[in-house]
Amino acid sequence: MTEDEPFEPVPEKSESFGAETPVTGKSKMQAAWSADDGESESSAQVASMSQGQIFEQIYRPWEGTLNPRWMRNWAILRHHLLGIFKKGHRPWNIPTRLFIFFVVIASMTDVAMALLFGMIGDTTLYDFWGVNRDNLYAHVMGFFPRNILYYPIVAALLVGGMISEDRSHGTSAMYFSRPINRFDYAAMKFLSVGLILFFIINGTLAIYYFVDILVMGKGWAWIIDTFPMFLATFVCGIILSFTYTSIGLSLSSVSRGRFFPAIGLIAILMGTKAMAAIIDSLFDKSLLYVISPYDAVAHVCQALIGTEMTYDHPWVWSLISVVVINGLALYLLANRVSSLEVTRE
Amino acid sequence: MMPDMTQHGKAEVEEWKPVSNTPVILFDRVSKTYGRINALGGVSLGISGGVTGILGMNGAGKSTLFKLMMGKVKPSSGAIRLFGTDPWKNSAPYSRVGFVPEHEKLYDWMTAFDFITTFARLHGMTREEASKEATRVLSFVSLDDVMHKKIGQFSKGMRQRVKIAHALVNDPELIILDEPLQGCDPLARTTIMNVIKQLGAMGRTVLVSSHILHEIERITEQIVILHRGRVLALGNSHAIREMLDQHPHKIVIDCENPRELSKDFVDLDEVTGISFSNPNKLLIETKHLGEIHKKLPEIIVQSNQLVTGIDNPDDDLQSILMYLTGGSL
Amino acid sequence: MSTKMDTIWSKLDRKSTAIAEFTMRQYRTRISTWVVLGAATVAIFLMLLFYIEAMNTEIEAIDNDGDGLINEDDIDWDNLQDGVNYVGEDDDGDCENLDTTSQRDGNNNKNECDVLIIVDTLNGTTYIYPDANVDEDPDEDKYGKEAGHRAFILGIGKFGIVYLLGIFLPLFLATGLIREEMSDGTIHYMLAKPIARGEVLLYRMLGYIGLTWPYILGLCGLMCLITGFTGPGDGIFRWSDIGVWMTIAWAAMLVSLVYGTIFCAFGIIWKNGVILAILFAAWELGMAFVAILSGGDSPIRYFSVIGWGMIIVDSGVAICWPDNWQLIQSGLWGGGQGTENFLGEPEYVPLPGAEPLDVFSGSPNLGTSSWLSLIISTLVLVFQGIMSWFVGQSIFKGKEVD
Amino acid sequence: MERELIIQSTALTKAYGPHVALDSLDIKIERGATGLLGPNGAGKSTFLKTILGLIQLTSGEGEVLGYDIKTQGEKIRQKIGYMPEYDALNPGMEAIHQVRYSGELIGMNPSIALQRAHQALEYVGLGEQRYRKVSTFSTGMKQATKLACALIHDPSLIIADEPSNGLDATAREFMLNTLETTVNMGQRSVLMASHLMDDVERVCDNIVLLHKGKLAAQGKIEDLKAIDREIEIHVWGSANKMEETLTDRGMKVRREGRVMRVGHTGDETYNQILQAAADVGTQVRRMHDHEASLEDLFLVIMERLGHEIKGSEDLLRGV
Repeated sequence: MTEDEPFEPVPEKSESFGAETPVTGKSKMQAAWSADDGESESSAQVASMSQGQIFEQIYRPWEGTLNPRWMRNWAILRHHLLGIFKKGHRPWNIPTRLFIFFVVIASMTDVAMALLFGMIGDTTLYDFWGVNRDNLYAHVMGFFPRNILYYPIVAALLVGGMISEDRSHGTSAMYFSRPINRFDYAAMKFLSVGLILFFIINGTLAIYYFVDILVMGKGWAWIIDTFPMFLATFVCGIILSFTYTSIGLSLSSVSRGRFFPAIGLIAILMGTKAMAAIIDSLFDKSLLYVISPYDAVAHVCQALIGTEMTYDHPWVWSLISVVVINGLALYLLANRVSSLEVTRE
Repeated sequence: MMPDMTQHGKAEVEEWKPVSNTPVILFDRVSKTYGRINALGGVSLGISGGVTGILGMNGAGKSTLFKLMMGKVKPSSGAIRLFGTDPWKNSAPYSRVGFVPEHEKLYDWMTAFDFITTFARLHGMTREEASKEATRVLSFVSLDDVMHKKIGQFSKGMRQRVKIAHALVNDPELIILDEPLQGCDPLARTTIMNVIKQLGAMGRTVLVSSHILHEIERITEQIVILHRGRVLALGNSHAIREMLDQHPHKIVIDCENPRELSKDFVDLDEVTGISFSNPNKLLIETKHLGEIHKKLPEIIVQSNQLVTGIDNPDDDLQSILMYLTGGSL
Repeated sequence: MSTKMDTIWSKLDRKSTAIAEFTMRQYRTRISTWVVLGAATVAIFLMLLFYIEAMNTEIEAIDNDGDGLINEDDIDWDNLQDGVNYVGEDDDGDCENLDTTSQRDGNNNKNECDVLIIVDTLNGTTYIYPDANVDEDPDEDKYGKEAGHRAFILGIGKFGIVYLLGIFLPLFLATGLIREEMSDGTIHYMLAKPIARGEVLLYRMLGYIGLTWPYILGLCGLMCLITGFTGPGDGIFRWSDIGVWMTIAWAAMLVSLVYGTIFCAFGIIWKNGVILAILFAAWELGMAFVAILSGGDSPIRYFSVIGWGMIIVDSGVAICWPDNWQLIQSGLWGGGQGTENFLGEPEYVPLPGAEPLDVFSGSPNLGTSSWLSLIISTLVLVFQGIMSWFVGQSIFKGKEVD
Repeated sequence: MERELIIQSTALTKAYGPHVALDSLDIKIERGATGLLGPNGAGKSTFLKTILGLIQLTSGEGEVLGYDIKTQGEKIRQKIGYMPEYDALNPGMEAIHQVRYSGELIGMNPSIALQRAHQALEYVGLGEQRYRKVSTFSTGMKQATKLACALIHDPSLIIADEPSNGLDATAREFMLNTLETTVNMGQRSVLMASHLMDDVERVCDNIVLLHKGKLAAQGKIEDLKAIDREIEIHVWGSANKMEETLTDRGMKVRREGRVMRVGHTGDETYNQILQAAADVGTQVRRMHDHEASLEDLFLVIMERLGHEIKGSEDLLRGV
């Protein structure tokens, strides 16, 4: 026992207080001392606690008009989109932001290559990288690495906590106790993920196309020639973002964790693709590709852009498949969002 | 008196024996820091027997204290002993411990009975023993009529009782309850308080933490006060109050004629001050509350005055906490 | 009953089965478990449909030698005996009818009207030298069905079951075994009991195995039955496939156990352990491709889990289908018709099914007998599992749980 | 203050399948502070969701702030500040932005919302900590942030679900003070659900007590309290003997530990008690008229309804 005890050890038995306290167990309190040997830096503990603040608490009323529905929705959208760049909005985690940055850079390799070889004037290599039908298709729908390493992973990271985190943090209460209906909520969440994907895919596509025009000094004839292709590819980018978003968000709405939707999305995209590829290589039948969201979209895009078809079945089947997959996902999403609890689950 | 602090309990569960002649819980100069935050700084205490309330504000170190006891976190320095054994990386002492965590989460998909039997088997019971014990503890917390219902259907109070029951299944000597009353309605609260008191009466060592001081007052008078990671006081709350000599005790007596009544007190040595805060109140200040109170009924009866109230306005946990923490309440 | 047995069983029955049973019931109550298992089953059976259709479709016969007759001289790859590398039988007798001995023994191996197969041990290439007009017009349907059947089993077995199932089941089911309890706060109930954390991890894994192993066994058993009855062959059931399916199931079970333990440990280490798990899965995907496509030649696969799983399957194939490599080679040779490439080497037109079978087959290549490599790779996987449990439990032990 | 009704409902019923969560409630809530009480699972949260216009009623009608709860849910939610019971904050966001965003969700302009967020956080006592992340907050600060989120648009009615849950004495005191200030100074109404009767008693004038989806009591707290006079004493030493002595002298004694309640039969009771204490030699540390607290009231009402809640079976949600 040290010298600077703040109080005396309590006697072993509290007999002095004869009253039969509710506690009738053998009340023994031993070894009651504050064992500061005087060496530890006791100063470290003093400053932190906020003492009861002395300030005048004044209720300030606010008389203002509230904006209509579309402004509220804009606020949700802004909250999610700006969170990628700025503090004070939805805090996307660092790995997600870094990966988005990486993907934006990495998906512009074709821009860099086209520029490089265009500048050097190496026509063979420029033809290999420059804007043409196949390269436009490849910018959006190329499987390796874009649709295995870039876009699906971005979609998985974005979609992971989108709705499920609202469920686990209880922030869904913040939306639904305010004048925001479930449709708006789901639609804005959808739009935010879709837009981020759209900006990554179609943004870089547009850069690719227009940089080629500007730097290479392409003429009107070339532009008239290629612009329909570019538009078709642009539409393909939208279909791709839409499909990934709808599958991912529906997974996010059924789960409470952040990881099930992410793994689920990757599993669906890669698993169906792998299955179809096994069947294709074994029996030379491409039909199973209709269940793979990536391949269904790719097939439709091949038809739209007009590149060589790599699938044997008619592309309309893939179109139907794209519609069905999106329909199912959106149905699941709508169904789950309408049954979201107001409080934390 | 002090147990052997060099002992590192590495023994198997079956071979593990509590060290005799030590307090059930012993903290020796335990500190715990999280990064730069000092959660506990040099806490020493020993507790055996009875119900003990752990008090302190949010962030005072209560939950860190419990986590250290339950081997969830490692002390930055110092030694912790449960029945004389270090609980970090050694779960052997928990065969004699029942722990009720603060978390509300329970396995909603299980029935109360299944939940308790499953966790009873982790104490090394066979299926038969486990189901026998489960039935016993569930009736102890009076949930025997619903024990085959899913926990997900239970209300908060019932869930708390399930948690308490699960902690009691091994007939523990030490029961630790972290905020057992939080979120319960008054009915459930009364039931749980009675259960806790009963456990104390059975001679178990029970630790209870709560934010609500008067709840603790209703359960026990044996308290530990933590503040900013330090033990400020420990023992019987009234005894602690008595030790706080620098704050004279106040006795307020409601009567018709306080000035008249005060004359009987002026002569007493123990009285350090008398004042009249209000025409019908007599305020006596003293450093020896017990002495005054011993004489008080006699004096009043002899004075023939109608006294309608006696109060020690600062002999409660709220005041103790306030005095000890330097008025930050 | 000896009391010793009694105590061992009842001791186990207390803690281990309590947690394992609890874990399995927890799985049972989660919808996600059923979604994952259901989706996997549906996917496998969807692929099975394509297989059944292929098995019931006649492969069009081609007149490979252009003599107007079809399939008149089939490949006799099933004549292979161990150590004998000449096979082939002149079914239509057009070799026997040749006049001179030198014509009848074009490959100069002193055997008339046979096929000489030489394996170059340096680069593993197989050369096929037939005597004239031997096995020159094989039966495409017979060959294609057999090869297609084997390729399906290996393709679905190696990639579908051992890799995809083996990695996605643990990804969904094992990553959260401890982590989810930690983030829910329910781990406090388990850790406040007189049980070591390493044991908790072990028994949780036991519960995980209790769910996944029967599932894998059931799935493989069902597949074995269906393909065994549907597949080509003279008998009513293809008995030799059973061994291959057994090794596929065994590999998938071991692989999912090792992945499960690793992912569970990732979950303990970091709250975003899934990211580590996905990175690891990507590495394993690469290794799966290396192991499958290199046919068992690449030593880098030893630094993976899936590589050893593939060795188990390859050993099983080597044991149960000893004629498999010859089936591939003769199919790739396809009767010897084809053109010469610019190096002067013949490029044969392969028979249907030969190429996929070639892709999905491999050899254990451990330099030992097939049985020994089966045992070695099993031991390696078990060792990997034990090591990851050990690492996981020592991290778990020192983990501060909030 | 005029007796203006902010919430009224007639025969409000909500059933989930066969389970009736709210059973024809006729509730009238006046301006000011009202406590919403009831045992766990009595239907409080369902009632709150109903008045937020979030769930479809099975039958009955209701009005909140003059808007119909069936059709004008969106209008109602613009006028209400809701403070949920559980965590409802994104731990990765700074308090100020969290509050600002909650204002934007109501429909405030971003710049105005930011300005109001500063005010609201100042008001709930988080002026200093407003740029800190929510994840670093203590329970009390989180509760205060939630309150700031609810107050940002200056709602006419604040619904606080368990506002003092998990708070220590300081934070609780502050929270209750803030709610009181909001009612008294800001002239706003507060509907507060809580299990801590002391808190309700401090802040609220009126209560609504639900039990198993039915209205068990509503009205002013004072009117509802039964007046059954008892003298409460805290004794110190020889409690058993004291109890015996008091009983022997013909007094009604209820005892729990060192606390006893003695039936009040007249002013002489005080002296009788003290006389007994003097005779026994026990110390009477406290003696005062026992005023029934809201908690007693709650327990009494529950006891009256108690024929139905003997077993825990009846307390089960659902079923």
